Amino acid sequence: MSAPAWEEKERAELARTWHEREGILGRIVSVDHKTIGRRYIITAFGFFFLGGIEALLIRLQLAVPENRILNPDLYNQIFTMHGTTMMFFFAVPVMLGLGLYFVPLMVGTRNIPFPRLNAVGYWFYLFGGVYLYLQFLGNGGPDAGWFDYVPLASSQYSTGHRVDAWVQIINFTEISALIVAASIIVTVFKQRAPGMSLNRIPLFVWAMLVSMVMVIFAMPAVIFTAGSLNSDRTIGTHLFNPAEGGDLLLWQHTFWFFGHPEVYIIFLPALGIISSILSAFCRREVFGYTAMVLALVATAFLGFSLWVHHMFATGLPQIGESFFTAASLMIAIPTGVQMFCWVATIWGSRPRWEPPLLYVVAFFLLFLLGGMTGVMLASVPMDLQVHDTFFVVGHLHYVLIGGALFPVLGGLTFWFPKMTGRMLSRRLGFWSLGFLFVGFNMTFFPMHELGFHGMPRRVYTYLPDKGWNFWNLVSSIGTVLLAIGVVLFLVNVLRSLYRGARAPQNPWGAETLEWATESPPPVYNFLRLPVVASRSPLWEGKELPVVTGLALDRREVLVTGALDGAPSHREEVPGPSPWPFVASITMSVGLIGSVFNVWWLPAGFVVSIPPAVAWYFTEEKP
Amino acid sequence: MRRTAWSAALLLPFTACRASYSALDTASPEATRITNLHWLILWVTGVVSLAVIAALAIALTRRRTAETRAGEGRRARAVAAAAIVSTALLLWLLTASVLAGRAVATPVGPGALRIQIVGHQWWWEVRYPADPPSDTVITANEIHVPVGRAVLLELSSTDVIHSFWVPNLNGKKDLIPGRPTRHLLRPERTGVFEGRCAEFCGYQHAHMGFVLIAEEPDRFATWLASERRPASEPIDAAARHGREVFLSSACVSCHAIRGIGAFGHKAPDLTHLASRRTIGSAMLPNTDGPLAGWIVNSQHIKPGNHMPPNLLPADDLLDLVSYLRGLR
Amino acid sequence: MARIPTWVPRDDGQWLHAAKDYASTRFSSLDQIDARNAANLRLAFSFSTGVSKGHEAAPLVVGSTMYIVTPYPNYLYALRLEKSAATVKWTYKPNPDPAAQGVACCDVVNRGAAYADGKIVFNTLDGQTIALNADDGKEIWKTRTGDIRHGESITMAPLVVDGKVLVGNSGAKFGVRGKLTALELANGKVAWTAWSTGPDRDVLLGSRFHPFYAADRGRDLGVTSWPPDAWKIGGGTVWGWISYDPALNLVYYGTSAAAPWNADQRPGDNKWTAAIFARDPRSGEAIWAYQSNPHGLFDYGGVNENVLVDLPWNGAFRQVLLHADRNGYVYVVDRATGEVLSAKPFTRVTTSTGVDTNTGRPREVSEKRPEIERTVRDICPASAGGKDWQPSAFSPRTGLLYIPENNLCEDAEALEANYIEGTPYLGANIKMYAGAGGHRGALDAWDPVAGASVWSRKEKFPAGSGALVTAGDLVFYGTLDGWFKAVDARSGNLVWQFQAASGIVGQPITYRGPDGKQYVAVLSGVGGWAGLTVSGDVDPQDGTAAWGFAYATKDLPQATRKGGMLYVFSLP
Amino acid sequence: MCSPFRSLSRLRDVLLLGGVLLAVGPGCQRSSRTLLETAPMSAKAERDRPARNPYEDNAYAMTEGQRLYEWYNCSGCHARGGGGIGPPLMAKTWRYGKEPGGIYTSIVEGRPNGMPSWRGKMPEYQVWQIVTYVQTLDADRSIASPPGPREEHMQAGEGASSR
Repeated sequence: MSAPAWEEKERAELARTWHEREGILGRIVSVDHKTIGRRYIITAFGFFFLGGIEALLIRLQLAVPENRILNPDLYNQIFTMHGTTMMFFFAVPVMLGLGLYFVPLMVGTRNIPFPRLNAVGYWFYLFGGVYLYLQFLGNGGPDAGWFDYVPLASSQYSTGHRVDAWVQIINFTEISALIVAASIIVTVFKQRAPGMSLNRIPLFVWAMLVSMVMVIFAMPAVIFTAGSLNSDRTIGTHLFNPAEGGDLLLWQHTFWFFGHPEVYIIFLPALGIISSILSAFCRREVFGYTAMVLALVATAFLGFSLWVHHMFATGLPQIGESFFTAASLMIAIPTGVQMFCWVATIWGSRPRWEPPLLYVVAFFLLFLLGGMTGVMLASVPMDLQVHDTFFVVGHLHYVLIGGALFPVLGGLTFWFPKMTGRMLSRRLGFWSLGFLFVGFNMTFFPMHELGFHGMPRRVYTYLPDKGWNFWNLVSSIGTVLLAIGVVLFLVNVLRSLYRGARAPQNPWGAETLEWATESPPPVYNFLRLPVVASRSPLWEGKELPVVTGLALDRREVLVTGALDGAPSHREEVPGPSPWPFVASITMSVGLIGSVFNVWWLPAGFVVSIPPAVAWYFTEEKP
Repeated sequence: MRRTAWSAALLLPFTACRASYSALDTASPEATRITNLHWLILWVTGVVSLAVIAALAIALTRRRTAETRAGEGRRARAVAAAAIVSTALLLWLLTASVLAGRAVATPVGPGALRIQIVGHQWWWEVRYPADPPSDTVITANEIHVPVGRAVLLELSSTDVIHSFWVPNLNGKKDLIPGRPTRHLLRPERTGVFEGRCAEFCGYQHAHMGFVLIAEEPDRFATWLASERRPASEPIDAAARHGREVFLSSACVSCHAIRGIGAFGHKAPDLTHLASRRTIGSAMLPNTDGPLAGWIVNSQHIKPGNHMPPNLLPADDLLDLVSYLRGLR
Repeated sequence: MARIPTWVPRDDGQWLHAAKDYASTRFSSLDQIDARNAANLRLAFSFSTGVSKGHEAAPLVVGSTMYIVTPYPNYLYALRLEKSAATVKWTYKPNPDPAAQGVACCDVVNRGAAYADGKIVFNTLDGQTIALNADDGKEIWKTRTGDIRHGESITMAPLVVDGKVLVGNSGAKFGVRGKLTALELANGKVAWTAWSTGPDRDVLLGSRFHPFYAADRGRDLGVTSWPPDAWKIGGGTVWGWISYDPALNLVYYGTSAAAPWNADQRPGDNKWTAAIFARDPRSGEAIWAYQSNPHGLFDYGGVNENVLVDLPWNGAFRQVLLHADRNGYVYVVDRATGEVLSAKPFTRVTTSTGVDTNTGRPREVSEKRPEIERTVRDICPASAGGKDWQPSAFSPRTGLLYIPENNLCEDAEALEANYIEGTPYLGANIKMYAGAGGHRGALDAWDPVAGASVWSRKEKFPAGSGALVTAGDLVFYGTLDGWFKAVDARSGNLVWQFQAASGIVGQPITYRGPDGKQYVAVLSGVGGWAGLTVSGDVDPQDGTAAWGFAYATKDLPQATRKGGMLYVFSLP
Repeated sequence: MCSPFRSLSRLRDVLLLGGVLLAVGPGCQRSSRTLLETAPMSAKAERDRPARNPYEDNAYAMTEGQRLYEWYNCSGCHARGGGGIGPPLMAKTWRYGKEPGGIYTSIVEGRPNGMPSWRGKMPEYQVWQIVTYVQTLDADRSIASPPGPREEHMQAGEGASSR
């Protein structure tokens, strides 16, 4: 049935006001949170594939003892690039992308508050990754590990600009993370749909909010740490030079103060995704909403209190280390509460066996085993036996792939219809999950055994008589299966883009607001902003009440109160503009140039001021 | 013990292979204490995980029940109970871990044997300090310790961070430049244990191993006495010529052999090379072939290490090898 | 008040060896020039040596001939003193091996010759000792005692005692094992060799050896106080001054610091480096030895001169030796038994809080220990010492010891030293700078009885030359920037000064000329360790160049230039 | 119907942009390093040795050269370029000239006034690495060359050239 006339007119006018231009120029100037969110996800998966190839090369080299495919210099670059790519260029950005895309939709608003700043954030992330890989292709990739312990990473033992590249990309990725964090936090607090009080915010939005608050506190720590190494390496300060009063453990403390919160920044959004999937596929609100939210906040707080468990072997005082054992064990409690609440949610419900739910079940199995090894690593004496061995490699992949990649793939399968208007194939979904699960366990479970047998981390080869041959071969074969699983997922995505079934507004019958608009959502998200009366607006059964009165000829968003979501005033949001792109180009050139000559940094900064001013003041005429 | 047998059976599939060089094949009270802690944590967390998985499986397969307030209350109590139980278990594991930690920490007994270990990029310098200093023993990549006596290791590094680890004896401890650390070993049975560098330290981190030999106190004493003697005299003309080759080529710039005027300090001390089991920091057996191959081109075997290739004429090489093999 | 030993012969107006007399007093009883008329001193004649390195030698005057030895290539000139200008009687050119310049740690210097029994004996840089006929300069014998292949050179002035020529060696910074060799004056054959490290038979410690302190007693301490074999490259070279007491028939000399500088590489006392030895010149047997800096941390060697005096101590005159050591203390040691009577600091010392006279060991300050990966700051006195080799002078008329002092401190960081034969074996990173007060040198008048300084003249640059004191109550000394000064021995007031063409690091002497007038002579030509920024063209941008001295004397190139000139002054 | 690549033209644009960025790859010789070094120096090799330094301006050779400069005790005589027993290496003019072949000969042959000969004691590639490091000690040390190891701090002081 044709929509009523007024609706057609309003849609046309809104489309014209929030218009996004076509072509390369359109892409450059776009400020729509969905476009930037989608870009983050696609670029992140691009880097994920590059990281995957590096992982395959590593396993190929370690498949058999005394393998001569990669020499140590190349191997060191590859494993450092694998770690850096996965941590800084895939794990965090994919969560940022999901957050940018779905938080505005789930809280019922038209766009994020700082759209142009967000555009800059993405370009920084992209240019950082491109620069790192260009230097890697020029045999200049960083080669001192993804956490670059000093003095190996100092200019005396890591010569040339290899580690400088790593130091610079920290600035790029962490600035982009901070920008997205600022946008999401303000969106959640100030632009929620009317009626959406604090206890009606979807759990995924809570997870993103808490994760982004962690970003605000953690990222500056690593920017300081990388900046200090940068000044040590280029202008000759002595922050990490014990001879001149510097301290080597300063690096480990400040890096891991960021390092461990970083993995919780990656893990919390995954918890949010699982809550969304479970509530949708069990057709039931997640049990213990308050407990879940408090658990998220508790995980965030405790996340900052346990970084020293990476440093148990450095000879710190025994008493101090046991405090961090206690903190590391305590953080298992909030996550435990969340898992118990999820089981309680499923208990008595009739779950629908769809791929997203299977991803969640896989998460349960893998994360439980990851938690077990995590508890082992938390205890000081136990950690002294298995620290820096393949046991740790096994643990970190169980909690990162199990704890973050599986939920993200589940989330993508769950939200693919909303993002593209197409359904992913169920059969291919099961096949890819099967390969992923079997391949993953075959690759990473033997690593615990290798760890107990003394195989250290980051070795480019090993001698045949150590008893490691069999499990390394098994692990390498497992990687192939894992790769097949990933390729199947990619094939599923690409095939569904053109030949997937059309997706209705709410294919899974889920309850949150992103399902209250078309798939894919129009540029302005909602014709009229919805009004919320409960935690599951779409399960109310009746038509969603809407807000009227927002201007159609200006880009407006409704600003509501932080606690109860009562509407307070209308705010005009800046439109697309080329200047953020220009500013990011000049600033990136300045930062990258500073690797080769320090004076590029001030030059790049000064040249960025005009575009920054222009970005702030110019207004794009629709 | 009963528990170890049980859990061994449970985990048989992957502990089947040879356990000579493993943290689970313990040879010291510390390693045993840590392994027991491991089994405790494995059991406690294993049971919790299986319980959660079982609950999940039941939840997924049970038939749907109506939404009732009583059901809601039951589930709230179940979640609260699970949370409390898991907190209690974690507290138990915390106390077990702290107690084990205190047991394993380094008590400085007066009678401990002091060994100084200096980490270099990709080999281990080992010194047995003595009073008077002329009795100091300097060797490399091989550590002899008496059984039944505490051994206190004083660790330091001259370049990057390394980490000293003998899985069968105790946990690992970092060697940090400018920040000396201490480590304790208490071998309770004789044997040859392999050790390894466990902190990424550059090109040859993979081949920075060492051998630790725990032996009876009297055999240890005879080894120490033999290590104190200067290099043994070459027995035949070839060995004598080998010594000349050593003194005239690049070897003497880095290596030391006590007694013949080679005092290099940047590479392992070769005075008693032949008494060591391995060369190339526990990478190659200490026999003629590997030693010759190592001298001619160590870069092919350990690319990136600091020993340059030496293009020696064939007879010089053979004589040099025969001289070095004579350094008992 | 302290007095010169009775066996010192009456001054005959000549200058037969560097220290003037066996007691090394550098005191002359000529008094024609005194505080009143010194202002009229004027240049009598000068002579250019044709060499532009550090001229550390003391000219000798035998009868009416003056003999001077130049730095490498070690020319020896015999000058006829009859007429107003000096004319060359003969010249001897030893042509030492040019490669020796690569093993001379602190400039290619030579500290002078010695005259005995009609022969002039001197050493060359490449380790040869040569005896010439004093009249015609013909070579009588030549003996090589040092081998430059393992870094050994000779820079010291020999001393002839009882028919034996005592010669040491230099190169502790190259890991050279120190020794004192005695050659027969007649034919140059080696009579005996006393090593500074090693087993007792090498160090000639026999039954007559009775060291005063317990720590110095024991068998083969020269081996057991070192890590295995480290004594073979342990330093303790002998390149300083030798004194002789004919009454006790004992020869006194010091050994330099241990090698390498990084003390962590040589645990133990490192016997007998940085020690004072008393030996019987006939057989070389040691009678006593005292180690002033056991397990030395800052290259404080013990080679400085031992001035033999009789000192009133607790009411009676004790036969002592005064030794202004590089660690900043003036030691008063009983020269018969080796007991340390007193050790008072003559400059600011931060590395120790005093010397414990019960054990003879300095009480070390642990924070000042240089370590690998830790830079230690404000180490005073610097490695060059409160006083380096520049000899002090003692005047029986004032009873004061006139000490040319360095006022330098340093930052130091230990490194892992690697030994390669013929190359420096250091293991340290040093940067020296001016000590408290900003002046880098001084001339101290030290009262050995009271153990305190009576007066002190501050100098801009570190100590340049040795000191000379005369019966006219005048102290002559030269500075690094070329001033040759005479000050009143009692008050320290400047009486006369002369600007030489180049910095003065030589040793001033005075003699009675053929015309009966008193002449004062000194060699100028900047160099030595302190003068390397000029004589070695060292670039002060690198603060650690010349082992830290480049930073301390980075303004010397503006103050003076290279040169090589003999200046002789007299009253008009 | 909408997909991230609305039209084939959009796909072409993205690939074009990517291609441009890839072409700019630094690929500078600066970071290349060969681990399996050439055979050590033999008598014959020294006559036809390349006058040009095979490691010209290579960062790895510079740092290796610096380590060898310390290990072979060059710093004992030349300090960190300031000199002492040996002439200063930071000086504008050198007695035997500054071109790499000359420095190579000084190290291998030695010089009469005290520079020892390292023939047979040091493999050829290590000599070239030391030559590369020595060339960075030039008076106007450009900022591009790595600031060098920790002991650089000992030169800090009014006289030291700004780094």
